[in-house]
Amino acid sequence: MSYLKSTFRHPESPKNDLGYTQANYEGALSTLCAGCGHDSISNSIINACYELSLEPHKIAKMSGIGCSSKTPAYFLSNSHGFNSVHGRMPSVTTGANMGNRDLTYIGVSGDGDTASIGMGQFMHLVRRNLNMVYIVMNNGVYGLTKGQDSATADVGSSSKKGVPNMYEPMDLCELAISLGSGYVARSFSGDKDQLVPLIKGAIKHNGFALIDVVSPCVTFNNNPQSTKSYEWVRDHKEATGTFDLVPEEQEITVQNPDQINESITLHDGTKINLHRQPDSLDITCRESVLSALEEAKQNKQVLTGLLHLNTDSNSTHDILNTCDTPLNRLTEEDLCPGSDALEALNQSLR
Amino acid sequence: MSYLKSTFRHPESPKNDLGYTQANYEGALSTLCAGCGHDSISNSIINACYELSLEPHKIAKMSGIGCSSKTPAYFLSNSHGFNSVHGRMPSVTTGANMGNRDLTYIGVSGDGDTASIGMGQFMHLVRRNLNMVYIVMNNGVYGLTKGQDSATADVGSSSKKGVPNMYEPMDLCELAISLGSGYVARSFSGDKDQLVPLIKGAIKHNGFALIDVVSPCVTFNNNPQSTKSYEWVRDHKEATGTFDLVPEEQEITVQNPDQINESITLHDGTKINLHRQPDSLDITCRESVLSALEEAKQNKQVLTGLLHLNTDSNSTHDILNTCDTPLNRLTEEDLCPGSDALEALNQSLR
Amino acid sequence: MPTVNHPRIEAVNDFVIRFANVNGTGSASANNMFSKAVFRMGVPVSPKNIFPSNIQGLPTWFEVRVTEKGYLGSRGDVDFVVAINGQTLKQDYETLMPGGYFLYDSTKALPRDFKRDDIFEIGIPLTQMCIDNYTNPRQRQLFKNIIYVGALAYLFNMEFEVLTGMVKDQFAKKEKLIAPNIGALELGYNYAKEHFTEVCGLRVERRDNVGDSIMIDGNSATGLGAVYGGATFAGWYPITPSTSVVEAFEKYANKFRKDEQGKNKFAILQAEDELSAMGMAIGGNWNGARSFTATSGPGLSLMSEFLGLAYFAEIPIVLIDVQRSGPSTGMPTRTQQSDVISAAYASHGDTKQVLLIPCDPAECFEMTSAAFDVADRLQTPVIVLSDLDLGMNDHVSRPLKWDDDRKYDRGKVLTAEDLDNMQERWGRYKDVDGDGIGYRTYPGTHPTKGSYFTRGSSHDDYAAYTEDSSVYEANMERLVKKWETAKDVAPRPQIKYRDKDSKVAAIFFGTSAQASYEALDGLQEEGTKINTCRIKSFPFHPDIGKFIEEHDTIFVIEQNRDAQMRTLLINEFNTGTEKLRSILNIDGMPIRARRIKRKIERMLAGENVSPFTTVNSSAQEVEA
Amino acid sequence: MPTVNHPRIEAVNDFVIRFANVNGTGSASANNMFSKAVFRMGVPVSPKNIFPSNIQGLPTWFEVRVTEKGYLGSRGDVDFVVAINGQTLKQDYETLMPGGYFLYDSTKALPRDFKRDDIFEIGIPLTQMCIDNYTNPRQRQLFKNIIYVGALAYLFNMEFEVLTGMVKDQFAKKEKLIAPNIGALELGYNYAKEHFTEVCGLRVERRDNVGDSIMIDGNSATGLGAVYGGATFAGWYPITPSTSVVEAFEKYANKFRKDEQGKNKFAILQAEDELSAMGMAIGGNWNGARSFTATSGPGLSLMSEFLGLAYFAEIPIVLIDVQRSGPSTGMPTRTQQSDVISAAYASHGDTKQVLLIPCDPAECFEMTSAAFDVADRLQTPVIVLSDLDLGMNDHVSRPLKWDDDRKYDRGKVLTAEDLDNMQERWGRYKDVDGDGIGYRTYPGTHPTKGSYFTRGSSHDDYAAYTEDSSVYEANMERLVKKWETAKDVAPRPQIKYRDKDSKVAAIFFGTSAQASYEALDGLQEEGTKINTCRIKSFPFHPDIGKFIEEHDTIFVIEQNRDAQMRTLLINEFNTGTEKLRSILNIDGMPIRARRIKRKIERMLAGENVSPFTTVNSSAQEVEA
Ligand SMILES: Cc1ncc(C[n+]2csc(CCOP(=O)(O)OP(=O)(O)O)c2C)c(N)n1
Ligand SMILES: Cc1ncc(C[n+]2csc(CCOP(=O)(O)OP(=O)(O)O)c2C)c(N)n1
Ligand code: SF4
Ligand code: SF4
Ligand SMILES: [Mg+2]
Ligand SMILES: [Mg+2]
Repeated sequence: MSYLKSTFRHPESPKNDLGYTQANYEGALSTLCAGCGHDSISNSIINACYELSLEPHKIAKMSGIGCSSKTPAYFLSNSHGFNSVHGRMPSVTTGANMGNRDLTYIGVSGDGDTASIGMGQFMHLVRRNLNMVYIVMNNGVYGLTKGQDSATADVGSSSKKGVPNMYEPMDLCELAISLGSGYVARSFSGDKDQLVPLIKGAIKHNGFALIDVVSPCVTFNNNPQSTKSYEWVRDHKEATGTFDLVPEEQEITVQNPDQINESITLHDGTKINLHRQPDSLDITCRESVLSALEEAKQNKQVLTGLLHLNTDSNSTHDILNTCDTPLNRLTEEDLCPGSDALEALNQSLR
Repeated sequence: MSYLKSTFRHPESPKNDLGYTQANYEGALSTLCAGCGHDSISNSIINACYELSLEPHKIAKMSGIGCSSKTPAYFLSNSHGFNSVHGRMPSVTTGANMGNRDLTYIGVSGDGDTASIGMGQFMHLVRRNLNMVYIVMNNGVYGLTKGQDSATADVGSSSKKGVPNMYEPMDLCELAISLGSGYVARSFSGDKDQLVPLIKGAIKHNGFALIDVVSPCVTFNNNPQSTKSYEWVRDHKEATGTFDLVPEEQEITVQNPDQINESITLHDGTKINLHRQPDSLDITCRESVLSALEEAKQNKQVLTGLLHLNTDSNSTHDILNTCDTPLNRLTEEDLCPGSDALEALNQSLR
Repeated sequence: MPTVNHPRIEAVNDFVIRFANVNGTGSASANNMFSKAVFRMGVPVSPKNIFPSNIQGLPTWFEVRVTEKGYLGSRGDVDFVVAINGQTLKQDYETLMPGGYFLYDSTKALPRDFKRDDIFEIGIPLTQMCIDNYTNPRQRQLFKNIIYVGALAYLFNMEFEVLTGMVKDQFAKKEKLIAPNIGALELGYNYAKEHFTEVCGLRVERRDNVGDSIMIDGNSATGLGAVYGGATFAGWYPITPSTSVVEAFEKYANKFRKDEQGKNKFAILQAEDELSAMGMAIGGNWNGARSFTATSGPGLSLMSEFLGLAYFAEIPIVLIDVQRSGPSTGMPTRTQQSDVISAAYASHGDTKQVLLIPCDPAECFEMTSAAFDVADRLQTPVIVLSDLDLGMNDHVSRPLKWDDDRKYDRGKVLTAEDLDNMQERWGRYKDVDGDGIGYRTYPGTHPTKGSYFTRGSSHDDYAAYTEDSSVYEANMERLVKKWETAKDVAPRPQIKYRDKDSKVAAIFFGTSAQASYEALDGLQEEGTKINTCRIKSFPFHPDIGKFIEEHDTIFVIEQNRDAQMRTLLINEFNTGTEKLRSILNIDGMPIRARRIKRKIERMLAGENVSPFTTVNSSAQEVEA
Repeated sequence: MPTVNHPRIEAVNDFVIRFANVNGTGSASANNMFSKAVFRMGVPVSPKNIFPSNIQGLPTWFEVRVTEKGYLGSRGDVDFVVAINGQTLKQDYETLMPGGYFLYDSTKALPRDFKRDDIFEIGIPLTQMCIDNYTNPRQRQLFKNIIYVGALAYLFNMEFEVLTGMVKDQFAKKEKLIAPNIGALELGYNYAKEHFTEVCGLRVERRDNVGDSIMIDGNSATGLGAVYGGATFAGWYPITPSTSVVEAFEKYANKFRKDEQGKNKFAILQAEDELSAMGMAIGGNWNGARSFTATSGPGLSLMSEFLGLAYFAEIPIVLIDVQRSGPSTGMPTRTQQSDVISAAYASHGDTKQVLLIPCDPAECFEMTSAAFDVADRLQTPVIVLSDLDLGMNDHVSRPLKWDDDRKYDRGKVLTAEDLDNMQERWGRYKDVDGDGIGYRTYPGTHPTKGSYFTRGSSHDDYAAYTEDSSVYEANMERLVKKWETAKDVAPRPQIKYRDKDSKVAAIFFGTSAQASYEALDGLQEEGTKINTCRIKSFPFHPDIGKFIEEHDTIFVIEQNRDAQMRTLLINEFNTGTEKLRSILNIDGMPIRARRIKRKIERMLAGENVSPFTTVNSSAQEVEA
């Protein structure tokens, strides 16, 4: 069991714009293994929501089944959560989002939950461009069921069991990009500095945002032969660049404006300022990103950071032309055509 | 109802190496709509098997549910066929292949059957590199259930119903390539000259071979606004090149050897001689093929022909190190460890 | 015309006509026109479309029962055949009742081996007439159907203006099609008049027997019920015969549910499969937006895991299951009532699901709209069990009614205010009212109160994960209590006593009802009074138990092989194994009144007969 | 030591000890060592691992019943607690029986509010001893467990050499671990000897009561059964508690099934989900390679559509369902027998599936290997219904046996020769033998004969698609005939008469059997003789019907809420609603003998008690 929070809190903890302290974004005590990467990601989610000053109750936490899918219990206890069934978080989240477009949906899943049993739902979720943040806590193994192979394990990687994987891995970022997702990122549970802004950007993005986070399973897949171990990822991580997220209301004050290669405005006015090396990846071009991913794979690198950004896409509600009022707030008056309309209809059926 | 075969047959029909006429490869009368693209594909399958002189009973015809999935009844009536449930042909074929590695597996599916309900199974089938031919009869619509949207419909394309599709299409070839399939092709039901050799090559390939065949649905999706109509495809088709398939035993006699850009030897010694224009696509490089597909999409072209070829991959049985004898031929003697071994085991459990 | 050695069938407003066509040739709309014309003459009618699982070129039949008395179920037997399909000509010829009429396309003579001398052949050279009158091949195909409808109008002595009126209605927006269609009707009418005067003993005469009834298919009524019931979201996956439920929902929602900016006050997503469709419905309802899905057998099986989640996490859902012939893909375009057990006990573990079972379009409408109330009230899945016969065929039905004073029952939902006013600690699954139902909150209700964690794993009153045996057990028993509550919430059975003292009864449900009532009417005329109980929902109301107690012999009439409803009855009431006797129909056709009647007669006479109605006997005689 | 106002529990070879640990700390192997040591002293033992759905850091218990008489079910009540987990210390303290023993880590004193005066406290400073003796933190954690085992050896007066022997066996390949482990055992032994002489009234004495028994978990025996039964292919998806079935298959297949080139005479694929796993099993069996899959509740639900296909297309499959507590995700690491109905009637439409129900590891082995024969013979899915208790716990079991003369029964399969010799036209689904089972061919058998088209849609005798009502119906009735055949093919029930004249009986199955036999033995000692029928398969053999007829009161004992087996019984036999009385256990723990006994006593005394065993009463008394 690992402990996400210390029991002692300073009375003067800093507060965000809503007057909430970080504690207001925390959850129950984690029951994951001590050192599990998933707990760090939970912490990053807490930080991101705190820093963005989101109302906790306007967030919905969605998940499937797995160690990773348990984590929503360990953050944001003032948010409603839904721990559904294995691999089916996408459809439940889709329904939830259809029912209330005004919440922020943070879906958490595992690599087994997404890339195996959930693959079909995942692909179609991306295709519909549902407005949500989808975080894969990717440890390349089945944690909760004790160490079976996962479809994201790299060729040649082996878990504690010791049998190297021989099947082609599913690269969820590549898939999401080729299915038109406008916000695709990869990160590492151990790299909070990179992860927190990525989560914040994903929340602000209108449409489907994927963050595939390599998150070592200390119990079953943290051996040196595993490409999802702490050691391996630290040694092979390569970042696309960094970025700032500048909320609509705030002045742009960047330390080194020369480094800003591009500034992209999101749906709600928030800006993303990208900082990257000259000649590095153009993350707005999906073709070049796909090539870069393929290349990194061949070089045994884990390309992290924001991999692809395209703010110009219609989310599901846009496509469906749904009304602005969340559907769950419509009342009888809005919904029921009434007896006269029915009688007219009867008449047409005679 | 369309008629695949004429009732009159010349007694002197040509015979293949096995002494079979084309009639030996035919099936029952088709019950599809007259003009349905699927019937043409059935014919191409018949031709390919006839020309390759395959033993019909050494072929297994697998399918899911849909108009497309009905076709196995309309070809190769001397082969066993399995019309399973909607979207699940991949798993049934996987099991069948595990049970008997010596048959040739020809799977037929529709775009609904594969890209919607079957997406998860499809992806994992590709990933496992199961040795089989997977033909998608892709009409961009649900034929059998009367015209609903399919996930392969292009953005902006509309079927007879008249509502343009707004969701990102699933490009099955792109997916298969990025999941490591070594033989990926796209064709058009109306282009038998291209399709028959593609099927022959796919059969000869060791590992997973995908052929995505645009196959117009004359009843629900053959209107001019559809990018899966006869008209549209004829006008927007672009080929990667052509190729000959040269069986191991045969001498290489090519009409114009200058045109051969490359000659690739398959698993069983058969050669594929690729003919293509200078500067055209290098189909052996998966990165460049993916780019070409993305580009064609943007130019509203349908890139057809053999899109990707890589003979250097392990099929499922290779990975599993299964014995050469098909598992279904092993007998008690091969399988049962017997009473002595059991008694030794008992002893270790005391 | 050859002499016929059999008296002709004579009837006014009481006969069965069967059209044998090829699908994809436009026959359905012509046949519908005929059936609707009868209806507009004030005579109840019952059309059944018997179509193949295929798009074009295979045999399809359309059976129309003209029924002055308003028996809307299937009767059995055919009095008149319109045989347009060469593939089935022989079969259609053979199945006609002695004394019946055989209308065929006489452009080609009937084959030699067609030599029944007990039926009346009516040859009309339809193809030739089309060749003579039309040049366009598609017209030749379409008008062939209209011509025979015209001929029928003469043969049955129907009001020709009713038919021309229908043509005018149908082509109101394509006026130039009106004249040629009326022309085709006249061609047929005149040909029949010229060649077949006084041949036909069947008549359709104007009556005033349909009142304010309407004609509508069950699925349309269901879709409309979802609109009226306040459904705002449907996630679905196409499957015959449920597809038209969501299509109807879409049609009516588009009509009634646009806001001022022309935006939709509803959302529909075609899911990638049924698992996803059910997941979507769960998500929407979790958020408090009334959401539903529709499917048929294979989809129901695929939804099984999710149904267990909804049961255990207590999420309201409405699922419309339009049953077809199973198992597996079975006969996808044939009817059956064979998902009863899979629906009632859907999912692994100890689960029970609420079922509502409509028997006609009006009930499809009412029960679907009610289903959302029941689901919200009980916080559990509600499955509306319809079937292909009900869903896809037009039925004469009482008109649809809506009480504008009716308010949706959203069940126990706490608002922010409620939460602020609470004294006690709130627990999502706490049974404070003793009915087994807790209070829920929608996500986003209150900044600091009311959040909880929904899960399919074992949980305590506060929705927290638990592996504590007694907490788990108490929760499971609370669900049993809720099941008890459901008995009062779900629609009551319709119990009718023909004779308070009779010890013989019948129990049926859904589309088995109409034919059953008719069969029992027939028996009553012969002096056998059988009381009836039509089940409308599961769990069963205690009245059904009482009804079973009161009788000694109870026929349970259903359209499946394994007597599935009977199984539920004996399970739930723990009684009746000896007296509940099955009458089953599994051939994929709507159950027929004449067969039910004959079966009951034989069973009451003490014959030892198989519960099935046809096999082994169908060969011997032209059975009802 | 404080004075205790209660006589101490005294027993030789008959007590229950419960270890309370934290998971992930290596306690399971120490506890197993204790339990196996008892076994090696010739005394039957029954260990139950009660673990959380989590990997590390949560409470876990290990209950060992020492049972000279060989009652291997759960008894109920705890005589001795080893309390190593601070999180559950209080709870473990409370649940101990009066007169029992409480062994705890006395490095820290027990909290103030631990003041029972009816139990014996045995404080051993385990943590301190580890700190004193070991430096490495992992060693400190692991040896803590070994130390208390050593202490128990003293307290129960066990043969110390048995324990040291076990250490030597266990570390045969890591020899340098032997000495420190033995050292830890001695530490504990000596400490107890020094401080707690004559404190404990419980003893383990050598006996010769285990004969040639073995200790094995059900899943290992099942996996081994699949190897012996000739399974060559497994497609599966991980899920507790079934995962170890395929792991065992893999282990034994690797051991026994390599060919000369070191290649595998088997294949295993981890599928992407359960739908796929079942599809794979279907494909393999279709091709004639014996294939199987294993799952638990959620997977069973997901396989529902495919099970209908296999039923209707008549494809043999073996499915191992290791049941856990439902519904939905439920309590994934707790046991139950609650998939009975979902398994028996899996899939939409009219379907019935064959079940085999083992009650111990030997039967897991036998029934799994037999399942392949039954499936091939009947050409239908066969579901082996195991459960978590049976599958994941070690059980003392008679040794596994194999008759080398036994030949696999591959059912009705035609070879090329058969096909060449046939006179009549072959039809895949033709019932030539009158048992409802046709002859199949494997793909690739013959160049021109024997090919057919397998489908889930309606088909005729020749496997051709049909929508013909009577053909469909005849096929469905043939499947009923096959169901009759199944009654003779599946294992017969085990019926035991304690008194031929007794009118009281009990029916149970699977893991409910052991505790039931024990409870009934107890009742017999008190003069109540209850005859028993242990169900081993579904469909039921007619003997079970006869058994029901012979008795007036029949207790049906099962581990689910809805009396699912009872439901099947009254459905299939159409009788017994009044006399079949349920005894149910749903708390996720193996059903306990003492509770069954008490329940039956009260029911026979005419008390009106709920079928559930704990809720509402557990609070009042320390119930069995
Ligand atoms: C339908 C179903 N099948 C199988 C399982 C068992 N199961 C629980 S979690 C899990 C895999 C978890 O792997 P992953 O998603 O990678 O999460 P992790 O534990 O590694 O974070 C499986 C197979 C289940 N709960 N439901
Ligand atoms: C589980 C399940 N869901 C739905 C259906 C209904 N259904 C039959 S075919 C089909 C889609 C067919 O589309 P496609 O695969 O593109 O084949 P096509 O008819 O266009 O060739 C559907 C949804 C089904 N048979 N089973
Ligand atoms: S098993 Fe692995 S994934 Fe699960 S909690 Fe432990 S470290 Fe994390
Ligand atoms: S509906 Fe479309 S796909 Fe189906 S048979 Fe007709 S043309 Fe072909
Ligand atoms: Mg994982
Ligand atoms: Mg299609």
